[in-house]
Amino acid sequence: MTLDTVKHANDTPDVEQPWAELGLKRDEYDRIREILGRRPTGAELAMYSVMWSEHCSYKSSKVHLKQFGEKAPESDALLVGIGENAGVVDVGQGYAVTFKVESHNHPSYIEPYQGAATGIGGIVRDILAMGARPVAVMDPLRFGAADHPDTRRVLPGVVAGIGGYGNCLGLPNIGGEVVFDPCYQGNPLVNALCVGVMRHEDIHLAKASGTGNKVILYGARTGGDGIGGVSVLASETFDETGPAKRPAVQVGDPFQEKLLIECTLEVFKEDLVVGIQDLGGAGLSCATSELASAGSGGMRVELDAVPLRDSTLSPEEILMSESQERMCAIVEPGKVDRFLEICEKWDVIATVIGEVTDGDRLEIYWHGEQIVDVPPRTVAHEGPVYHRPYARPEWQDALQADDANALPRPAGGEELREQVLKLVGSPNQASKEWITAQYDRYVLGNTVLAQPEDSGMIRIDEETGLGVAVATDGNGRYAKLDPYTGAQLALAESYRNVAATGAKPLAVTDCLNFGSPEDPGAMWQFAEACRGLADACQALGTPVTGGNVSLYNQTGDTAIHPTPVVGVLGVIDDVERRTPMAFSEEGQLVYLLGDTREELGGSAWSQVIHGHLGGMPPKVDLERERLLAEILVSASRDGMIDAAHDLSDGGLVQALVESCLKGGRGARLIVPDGLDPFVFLFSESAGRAIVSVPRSEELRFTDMCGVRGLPATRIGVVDGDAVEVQGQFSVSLAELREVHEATIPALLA
Amino acid sequence: MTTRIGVVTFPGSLDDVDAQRAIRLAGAEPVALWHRDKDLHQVDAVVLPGGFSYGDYLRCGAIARFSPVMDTIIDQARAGLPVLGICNGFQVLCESHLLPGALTRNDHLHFVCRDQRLRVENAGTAWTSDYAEGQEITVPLKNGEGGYVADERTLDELEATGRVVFRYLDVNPNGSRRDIAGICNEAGNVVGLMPHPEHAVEALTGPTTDGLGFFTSVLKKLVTA
Amino acid sequence: MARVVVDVMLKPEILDPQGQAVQRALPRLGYEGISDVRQGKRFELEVEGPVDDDALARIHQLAETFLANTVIEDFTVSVETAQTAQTAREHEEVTPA
Amino acid sequence: MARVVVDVMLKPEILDPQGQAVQRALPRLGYEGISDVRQGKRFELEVEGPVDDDALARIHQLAETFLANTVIEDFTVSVETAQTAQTAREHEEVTPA
Ligand SMILES: Nc1ncnc2c1ncn2[C@@H]1O[C@H](COP(=O)(O)OP(=O)(O)O)[C@@H](O)[C@H]1O
Ligand SMILES: [Mg+2]
Repeated sequence: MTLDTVKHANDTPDVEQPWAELGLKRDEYDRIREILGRRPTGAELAMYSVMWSEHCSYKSSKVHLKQFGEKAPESDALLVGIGENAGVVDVGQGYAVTFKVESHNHPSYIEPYQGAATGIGGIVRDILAMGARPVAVMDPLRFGAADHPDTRRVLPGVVAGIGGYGNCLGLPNIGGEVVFDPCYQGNPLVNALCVGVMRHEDIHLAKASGTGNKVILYGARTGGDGIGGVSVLASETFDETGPAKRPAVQVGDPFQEKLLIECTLEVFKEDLVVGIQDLGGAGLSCATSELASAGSGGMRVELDAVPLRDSTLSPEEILMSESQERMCAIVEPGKVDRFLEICEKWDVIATVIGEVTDGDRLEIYWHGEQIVDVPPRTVAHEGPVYHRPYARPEWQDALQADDANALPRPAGGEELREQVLKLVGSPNQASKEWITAQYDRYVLGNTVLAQPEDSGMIRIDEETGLGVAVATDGNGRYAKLDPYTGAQLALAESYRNVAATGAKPLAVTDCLNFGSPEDPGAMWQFAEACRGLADACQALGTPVTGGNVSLYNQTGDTAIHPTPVVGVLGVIDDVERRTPMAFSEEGQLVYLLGDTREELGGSAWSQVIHGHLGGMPPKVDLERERLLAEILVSASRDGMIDAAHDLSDGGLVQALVESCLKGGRGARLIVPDGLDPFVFLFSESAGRAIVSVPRSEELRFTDMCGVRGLPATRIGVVDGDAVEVQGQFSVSLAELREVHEATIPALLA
Repeated sequence: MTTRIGVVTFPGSLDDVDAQRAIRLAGAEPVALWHRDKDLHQVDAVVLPGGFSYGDYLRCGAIARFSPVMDTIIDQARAGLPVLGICNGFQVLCESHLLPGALTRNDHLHFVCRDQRLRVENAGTAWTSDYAEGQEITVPLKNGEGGYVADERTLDELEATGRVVFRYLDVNPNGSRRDIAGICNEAGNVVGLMPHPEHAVEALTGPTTDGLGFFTSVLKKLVTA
Repeated sequence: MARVVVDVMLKPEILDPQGQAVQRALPRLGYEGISDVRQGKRFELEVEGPVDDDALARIHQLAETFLANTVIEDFTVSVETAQTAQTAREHEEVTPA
Repeated sequence: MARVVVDVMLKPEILDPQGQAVQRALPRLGYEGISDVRQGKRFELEVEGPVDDDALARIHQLAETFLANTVIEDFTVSVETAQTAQTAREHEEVTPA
């Protein structure tokens, strides 16, 4: 086979090219020809096709994501915003924190262990590339029905993969989610979040500047992994026969990544890099074009210098390979030797593969012959933009009219008790200990809070106690009922979770998991969710710093519930003042903060008891969320509360049971005047939390709530070894613990 | 002069920073030792920390055992240098034959991270003198290959000579024979265990501060020596 | 009673970090001349009854659906006869310990 | 270039949780008549130069000191000749997929 050089492409303008097989549309191919003024070479076509895929170019989502920037609230905290590998937030004392959530959904369905493992690996490199030391990971997960046989295949593999990779990197897992719903059958969601910490001056960006600077590829050798994986895996839906092109699965090597981390941090410390980029989806195509596009000059790469694991790879394949555990750095010539020395110290292979030029082209050579000559911006940043049609689905009205508040309710205490046990033992509400026990939460010695707390909390300065808290949330059922509100509820819950532990919410990352953008209904869900999230971020003053979009999550015509997963990062001046969730002091008073309305649409109760999804999700009141957060943070700082737990799915009773079980203490509750016991226990009104208040602090606490206008209702006392709702029922902690903890092991162990 | 305790970093070591912190909190000076360096830099004791040295590929601890620093540590441990192997460090000690037996895949086949109650069975070693015999402590445990195995004769001998230093209470988290969580060599200067005392040295980040005693024990021994 | 052995190896194009780690350690241990190491799994199944074509077909299917993950692994099934076991043991014996 | 295979299995008296897990799963998958399963490791070493007695002796030593932990594991060393590779492959072929 002759090498398809630029010269050859010039000479043979009429050669048929497989643009359609590579996922390009006719007009996209035409545009490439127009940009280049000739047909692309095979290597160029490979690069464009992968970089212009949905996954890399965000061509369907871009027009909606724009709002996150346009509506971004003024925030002094934002040091680096959307567009870089991850956003960076100022958390004070000279520290900056970077965090981001990404999806690895489709790969995890095909090969659960490796798919999930490389999901962790990828997000960790993103964080590393910003100049930060990764300090924690989280894993929001969604699976099909808990008792479906395929869940038995997918879930254990995913969990083992996340643990296998994260544990081996030495990153504590501090939280996540596990949600079961038949809508995720065949489309599990495996999202992964990483948090990193650095000093302000250590922030690094992905850009290649300085003519003559060297391009160094370091880390693993390049093999045939996931060639075309990005475009195929992320942008094409599966049908009965499986994926159209089954690409080689990427296999992770966490040990290699651990070395890469330590090596990279040492290189940063000695100030040896001008720009840096991780290799993720689209591999070298992405790294070289993005670095060159963001920089001032051009770039010249000798592709045959790339160390290979498989010597038969063609140049196109090398450009597309998604071999894991690789990074690309721009280094001044005088610093190259020291850079290579540090790599050698860590047993990391490093190779100079090119240099920054004073031109404005990305040029790639193969054994001396030019195979790529493109304007890098057209590859990396000026891909196609679609204004896909969208429309509110016809079924939306009927769904919302199917009111959950009208479902039959338990009659009397005995039935309430039964339903409480059923709820607490249902797969979605049950303890996830069987899963989270497979994750190391202690490594690095700075984990202040981890699952099952409302948010994970990491100490970042041992002297001052400065720390950060992160929570992730998303409720696909709410979003299905109303995607605008659902996205806001995801943010509100995550925000509330951070505040419940005593941290002040600062910034947002999000992973938007949706169906096919080519379906106007799914596109409408996406558009609404973006609008909802952007509006809510503006109202709460928490900018979106970055995130990820995963589309085409559907099997045939059936899409998953629209599932925006929102991560919120908060800061706490002194982690000693954190608020845990456990009720551990006998005699403390239990207060319910916020208003309880009759809101059962999309609730856990409606799902568990009636298998129902319909009506409207709970109302969102962002001003109330903000007030609640302020109170929770003040109360924590001033020592007025000993425990706090936010209310979300499962309502008050779920939160109460969790706090009691964690602390090993019971509670006696009184249903507040004017509230129906059922609504009191099961409603999922937003903007609420329960707290336990030492008697000595009661007055100070209720005064503060009164003055600020936050409803605070005394609902009971921490006491005994049962949960008792006066006049209704009582259930022992032992019985609650049994049903709460037995469910998941029974399904999976 | 402050006591200097070395902490070895192999490629893939993870809890080295934690071990250093624990040493500092106990009042000694942590000294970082590098796997390629044979020189122990005059440390008075050595900790082999937890983690996944060499990715735990082949067998946990098997590749680390052949590093240059281990050549020196093996010699000096035989000559009486106090050495503590935690988790992966314990695995390295077994692979080095400084301690008998081996650590195998957990019987339930999962990695497990939990707060583990232990009984201190031998308070006479270099690393346990600050505990009382029979004392119960709680420290984190986290491993995928922590099942302690040895042949019956070795197990009997360990029991008979008081070399079972820690035993699991409540649950046996990994299928270890006779609930063994940690053992020592005949001289009592080399101790290995699967649980992680270095993660239980601060109330803020650990389940307890029960782990600090390991480091104060060796400190006392070295100061009075 | 017969023994059937299923050997499962990562496909050649798939990264084998374990094999690589072993290979990288060899020079340090003083072993030269080994150009590649791959690490896989070996399953020894004790089969009751005759190992006929039917039994082998079933084990083949077992390997394909359960013992190996054919997305990333290849496997072979072989019957360990007294003969082959003997050969293996002989290798043991001819090589000085 | 020749391939030398080192098979490493846990000693019979050592508990093999992986093998047991496989065995326990078999009835659920509809496999009867397999009375025991053991899981071990298989190393494929590509050896440069001739695999003579000397080379085998060295690999034997490598297996003993490094590839296997003889406290808990047994091993066998065998040379994969074209012949044995062929046999394995044939088994592949005779069994319907
Ligand atoms: N996959 C997971 N990985 C880590 N932690 C998890 C995972 N799933 C759930 N958790 C943790 O379990 C706890 C309860 O989860 P969830 O009920 O979703 O919390 P909330 O409703 O407060 O958001 C949280 O601390 C959460 O971080
Ligand atoms: Mg919560």
